[in-house]
Amino acid sequence: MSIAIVLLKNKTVTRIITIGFVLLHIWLTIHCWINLNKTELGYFTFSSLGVLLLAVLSLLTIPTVYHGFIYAKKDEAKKFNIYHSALIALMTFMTGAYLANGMTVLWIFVEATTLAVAALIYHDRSEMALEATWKYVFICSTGIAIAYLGILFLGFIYGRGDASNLSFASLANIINQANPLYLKIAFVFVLIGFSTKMGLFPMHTVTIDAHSVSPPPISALISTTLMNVGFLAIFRVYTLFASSSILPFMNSVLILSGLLSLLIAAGYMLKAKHLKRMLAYSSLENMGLVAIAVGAGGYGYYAALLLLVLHSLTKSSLFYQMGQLSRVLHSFKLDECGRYMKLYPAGALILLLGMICILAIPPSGLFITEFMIFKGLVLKDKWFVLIVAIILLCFVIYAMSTRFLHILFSNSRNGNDAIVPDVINPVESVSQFVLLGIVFTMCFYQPPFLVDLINQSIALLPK
Amino acid sequence: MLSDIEIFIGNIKTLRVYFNLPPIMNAVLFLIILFLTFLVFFIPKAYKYYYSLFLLTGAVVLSSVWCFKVLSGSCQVLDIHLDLPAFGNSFILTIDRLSAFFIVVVNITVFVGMLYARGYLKPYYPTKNSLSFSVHFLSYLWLYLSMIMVVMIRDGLTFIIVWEIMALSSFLLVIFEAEDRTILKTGISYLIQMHVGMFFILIAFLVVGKATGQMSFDALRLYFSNHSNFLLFMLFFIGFGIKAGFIPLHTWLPEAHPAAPSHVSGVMSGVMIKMGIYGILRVLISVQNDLLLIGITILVISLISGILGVMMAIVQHDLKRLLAYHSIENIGIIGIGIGLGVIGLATNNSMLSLLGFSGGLLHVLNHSLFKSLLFFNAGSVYHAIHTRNIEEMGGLMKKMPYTALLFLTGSLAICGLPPFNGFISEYLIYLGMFKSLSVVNLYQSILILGTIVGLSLIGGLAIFCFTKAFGIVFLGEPRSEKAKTAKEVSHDMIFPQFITIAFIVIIGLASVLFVKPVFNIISAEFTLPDIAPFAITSINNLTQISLLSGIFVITIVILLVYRHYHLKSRQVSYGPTWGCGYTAGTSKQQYTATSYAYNYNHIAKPILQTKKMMRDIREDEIFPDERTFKSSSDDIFKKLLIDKPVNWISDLLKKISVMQTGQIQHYILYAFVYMLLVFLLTYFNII
Amino acid sequence: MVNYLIVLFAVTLVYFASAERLKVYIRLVGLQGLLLCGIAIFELKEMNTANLIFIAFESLVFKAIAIPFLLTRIINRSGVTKVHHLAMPGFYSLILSIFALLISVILANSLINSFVNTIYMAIALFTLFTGLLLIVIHKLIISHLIGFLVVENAVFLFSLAIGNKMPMMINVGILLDIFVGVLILGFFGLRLKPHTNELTMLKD
Amino acid sequence: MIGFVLILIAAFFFPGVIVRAKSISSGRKGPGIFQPIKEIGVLLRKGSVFSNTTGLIFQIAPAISLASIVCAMLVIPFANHSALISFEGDFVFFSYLLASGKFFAIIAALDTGSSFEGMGANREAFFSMLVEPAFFILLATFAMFTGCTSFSDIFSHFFVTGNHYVLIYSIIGFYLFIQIAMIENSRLPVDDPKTHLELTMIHEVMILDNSGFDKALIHMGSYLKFSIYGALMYNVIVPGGWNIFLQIILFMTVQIIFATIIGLIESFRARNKMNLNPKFILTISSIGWVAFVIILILTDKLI
Repeated sequence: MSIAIVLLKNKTVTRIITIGFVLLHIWLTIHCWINLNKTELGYFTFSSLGVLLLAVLSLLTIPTVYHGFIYAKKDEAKKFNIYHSALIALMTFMTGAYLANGMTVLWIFVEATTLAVAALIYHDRSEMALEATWKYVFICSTGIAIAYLGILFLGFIYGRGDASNLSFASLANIINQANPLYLKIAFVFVLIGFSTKMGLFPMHTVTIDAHSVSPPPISALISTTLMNVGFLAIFRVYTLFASSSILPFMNSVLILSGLLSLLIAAGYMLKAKHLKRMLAYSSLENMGLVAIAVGAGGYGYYAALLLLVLHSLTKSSLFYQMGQLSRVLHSFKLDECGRYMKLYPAGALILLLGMICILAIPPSGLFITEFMIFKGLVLKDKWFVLIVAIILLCFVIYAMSTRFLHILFSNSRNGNDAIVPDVINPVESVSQFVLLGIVFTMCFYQPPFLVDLINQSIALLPK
Repeated sequence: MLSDIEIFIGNIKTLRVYFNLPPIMNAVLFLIILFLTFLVFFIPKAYKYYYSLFLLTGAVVLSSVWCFKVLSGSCQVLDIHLDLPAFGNSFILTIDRLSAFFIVVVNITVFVGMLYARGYLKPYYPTKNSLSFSVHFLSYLWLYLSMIMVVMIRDGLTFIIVWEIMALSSFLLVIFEAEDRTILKTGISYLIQMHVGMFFILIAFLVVGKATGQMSFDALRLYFSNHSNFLLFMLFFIGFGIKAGFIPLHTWLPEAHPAAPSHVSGVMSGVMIKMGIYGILRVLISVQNDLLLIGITILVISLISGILGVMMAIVQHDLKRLLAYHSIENIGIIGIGIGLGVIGLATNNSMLSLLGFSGGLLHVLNHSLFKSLLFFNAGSVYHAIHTRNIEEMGGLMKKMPYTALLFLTGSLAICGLPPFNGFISEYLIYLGMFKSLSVVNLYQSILILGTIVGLSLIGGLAIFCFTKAFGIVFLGEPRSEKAKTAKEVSHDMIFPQFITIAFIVIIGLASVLFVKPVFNIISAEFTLPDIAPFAITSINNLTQISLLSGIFVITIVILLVYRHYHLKSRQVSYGPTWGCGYTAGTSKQQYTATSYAYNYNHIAKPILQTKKMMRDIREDEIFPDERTFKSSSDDIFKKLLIDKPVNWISDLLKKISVMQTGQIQHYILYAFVYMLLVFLLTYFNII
Repeated sequence: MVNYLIVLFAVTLVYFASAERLKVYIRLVGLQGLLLCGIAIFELKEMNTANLIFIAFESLVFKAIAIPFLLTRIINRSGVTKVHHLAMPGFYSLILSIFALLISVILANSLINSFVNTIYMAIALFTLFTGLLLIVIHKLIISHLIGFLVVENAVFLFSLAIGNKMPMMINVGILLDIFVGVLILGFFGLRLKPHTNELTMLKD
Repeated sequence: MIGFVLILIAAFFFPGVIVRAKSISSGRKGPGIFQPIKEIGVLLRKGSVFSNTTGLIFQIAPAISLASIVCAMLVIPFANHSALISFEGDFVFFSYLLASGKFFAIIAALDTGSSFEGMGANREAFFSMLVEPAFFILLATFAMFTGCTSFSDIFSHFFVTGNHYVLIYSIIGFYLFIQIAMIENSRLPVDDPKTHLELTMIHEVMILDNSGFDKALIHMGSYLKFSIYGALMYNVIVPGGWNIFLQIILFMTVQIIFATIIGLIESFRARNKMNLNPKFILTISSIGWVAFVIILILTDKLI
């Protein structure tokens, strides 16, 4: 389908095809949902975790495509088509990654996403875009190579001809008689490798660079669903090894990288000058929280998945808003932004609500997850982690709220009084309101189907 | 006294028949109000105020009905289940007497504040857009709703959520004039400190949850019965104390109150910080051992807060800042009452407990009244002359007589002078201390005598401070052009305050009416043995006080009337103030706020670190040119507790951000280093 | 026979650390391709022929011919011949690579496994480390590329180690090869100015 | 009731006695005992002059402060005849009532907008703030000693406890009451009413602008205050339960002695330096603490 777009030179056709794809995708999601835990085409299983993230993806496809149309309106047909074909490809690959039931297949799809993302980051053909793309591709492929080594180590412990695609089901049986050192190495490699995608320390760097140039709707995808892909990969391996003796090791490694991510995020946010980069760092912070949550175990698992979902919704809506903000203020530099409250009230409201959401201040649904993480930590008596995390979170809140609120209310330092904002119809922001609305509701009430999905996905893990 | 209370209740029971809603109706009405609040975004700008006023009135009436039900004893505890089909988990609002009392306190002030807001917000309509008004009103409504929910919710998680909603909405209210960067900064630091407090409470609850398996105030009793009480209580105390503003946890308070619009700072300082007190009381109800230690801790901290609070207040030049510091002082007084109560519990001195707790609780009500009143008037002054600096005011009493009289009443009340309400609560605390002096042992008697001294000192300092505030602001000659051209504010800012005044005077003159329910609450919440005799005697004392205050007022009236006719018959002439022969005095020669506090600063300098900014006259200067003098005092606690560590850590964190060098090899290096780190940690069995 | 090849391979790696000229690097890359091809043929005898041929062909075409060719073009375009801008003198890089060798041997020794030939393991780890080292201690983009190619070879070697057990692995590895060869070299290698070393517009 | 009347009577001659004592000790004949009262009469007959700066506060303040003092008299007992109105903790009310009177006096002074009177107001507020604790400590020790918390009960139980060391204690109480009275009425050594320079005055400078009726009220107030403290002292040193006439005579003698003491002090010692006053007042509070320790011994809490 995406190839078709590249071939066709017509914009409207592209639009139609894209919308068709969205509908298809939604249908696929529903299909997967209906026959949960079935295997199709040999390589795909509709596991509950995959379906959960898939649902998030297809929820986000609609606004992404919508804002994509608005964003790429002025581009000429070729660019427009490349953009959309890459977008569709990206979504397809991510879907594949979600549903893959074998390590290898998953890996292939992850690698493929890199290609698609590269095409999308490079959308505006500037020097910076080139640099960002180069870095992204290079680091990602290195990371992926490392991850591949991790998978190979899995292969070593496995080492039999049959079921050579390392499907999780077949691996699960033989984990116990494996040499723990292998498992440890495999896990560390996989963690480092996929941290490029998940945007977790140590390989978080490129995602952030990618954010500062990529089109807002794409950033929305990169920092939400793509990160989910990375998390999924790591989490699959984690679930696989959880039954073995190295569970504590994995937990501490995850907590380590989570804390480091928090630290780095807090450090950068205190100095961030570029709005989208700051949001990227907040993704880093949230992923750090996810890692800590998984490391905490117990309540943490549930919290991690819920956090993942809610963070996807919030962050994506914020990034869509960034798109509109750039149309109003013509800049992402914090010094050049200001008085947004006056220039585009609806957007300002989005920023305000989004800030409250992403900072996990009640009544944001993220607060519930944060709360459960702390609960998990307390139950495991990980006081040190708890305190450090809390302190860092306070600094994150300080940094982020300061910047956001200055954009909303006070005049910009460099004075953006001259600019003429193009008028945006508040209707364009409705989707963001809806997403944030969902997040706020989650604080008081999580729908049963969601709870079921999450519980099923963490059913294998030790309580 | 029980019989009296029976009668008292009897009177109310007759009223009760009017408000008999079926329980489900309560929930439904409440929820309807909750959801209607969000519609404020779609109301046209001009009507937003009336819409939210309408909603607020509805909520106030509803909650007052509940309080009536509980306080009138028709039902000990009122449970309201807010379970919706949509919401799986049902919130339960539990109203016992304590909650009911606090709801009453909240209702009065918030309602008056809303009425006052109409006049106060008028000038902002042209400049601000509709959204900011929607946000403002929505936050105001939610501040109110969250406050009454805070006192009604027992479940830990839900409590924390509404607790934080309260902080959030008040934050949004504070930054109403956020175009001003300083106000925005203040608001943010306020938000952060509230968040820190929330974390303390959260951890405390988690500890309880870990030990008992359920996180709620009801589980506390279970926890306290078999764990050390002091540590957990201190966790709660810090969490709630940040909200209440005990020194040294007060640092947000003198910043946030001046920044906020006056009706908001009135509500915040009047009732919102009392939520901290509520929390402490709610925890104290279930504390079982370590009582003496806890009581002494509270007492000492409160004494420090009281004395330092008013000491810092005296040297402030910003009117609202001054009032903010006075809130700290009054929180101190409340804390003294509570601390004494706890000590009473510890030593089975139920009389001390009764008087201490009731004094504290009644002072909560009183302070909410006069402090909001004072803040409203400070707002009116700000409206009239657009500055908060006392040194630029003066002579305003002639320009704005109503405001001046209201402010005067507030000042008298806050100084705890009869015949106003402040005296009653302080009297109860004094009485408790004096009565127990002869029965307690050596150490406690020393402690109590120290408290008496501290309390009397606080009283004296308060008088010092408010003679200064009132005298410099409203009396004498205008000290600036702004003050010369001041006008009285519009009536819709004046009249609402008379509701508050009415309460102040009634509590002052007919204190029994209010003290009895308070006694009721205390004896019901903290099961105190055989307190009936003490209660009765205290009630009699209060009647005597009312009598004497009545005589006082009457004497004044008689004297004034007599004076009036006396002066009629004599000839009365007017002239300039006696200037010791020097007749060409200007308004600059008056006593200023600084000079008024001069000799006080002399002895208070070591604590307050007042800084003077001036140039001395050199010898070779024959004709000295113009000189300026400026003095300021900064909050030592803020410097030590907030600024220094925060700057330190944030500098540390900023150093990290060199990592994003933009060079690929470094990025790969991180992976290397991380691998190495993990390897080493594993090798040395750290993880 | 296989072991000789592998040892030879290791030698090339050490040479990498000491070499200064890009031409040498490229030759080394090509040589490694050849070696890998040989190793593959000898190692995977008992695999079905088609797959074997495919793998051999792949490693020959891509690793030994296509990639060096592309690299040469890049160098000719940009006209850089020497690997200046070392982050540290070559001497140290040599020492580091020796260390890497030792570490990988020790590690491999502790990872003895019935399915895997330990020498494979050791050399593969060594290759991996060398590749990463190349990336870390060089500033030039082109050197980063070469470092990455070495990592590629490491992966390939690894997959060969268990190749006859699960050919799927090798194919996937090859997929990576193609992906990198085509995308990174063909697209960016030609588009970026590879002699530049300050791609540092994006940083905080 | 009887206490109330006696205090009123005492107030009539109290200031006269002071003046007389001073003049005799300085070798003059001096005016009659009732001269000050006559002056008040004169003031009452006169008209009033008001400053243009002043407003409502200035007009009502004197009346309020006098009213506060009069009401304060109501709780003062006489020996074991309890006061008109007596309840637990009435001395708290007593001191706060006086304080509210003082509050108005101070803001009235500030109302004139004169620098002198501002100064006086400031000093008045400052010193009375400092003296507040001393009074409370003293009363607290009384309460500890007798176990009662109202003037009437305290003084009726004061000597009942057969402990003979109580005399030491009553002397200390007497001394403290004198000092407190001095400060409250701003006499020497804290303040010199007869000083000629506004800069060194405290109380006098506050009322520079008052005239006629208001001034009369203020004077009455201060005279009443004197006799109130006199009554307190009497209660401290003279046991109740003696013959009533004897008591009345003793009461008057105590008042006269008090007045003479004031007169003598004022004629034989100089005023403190203004910035030494705080220290001086704090010494009184510390003596109060000494009294507290003595009580601890008397009540066998401190063995």
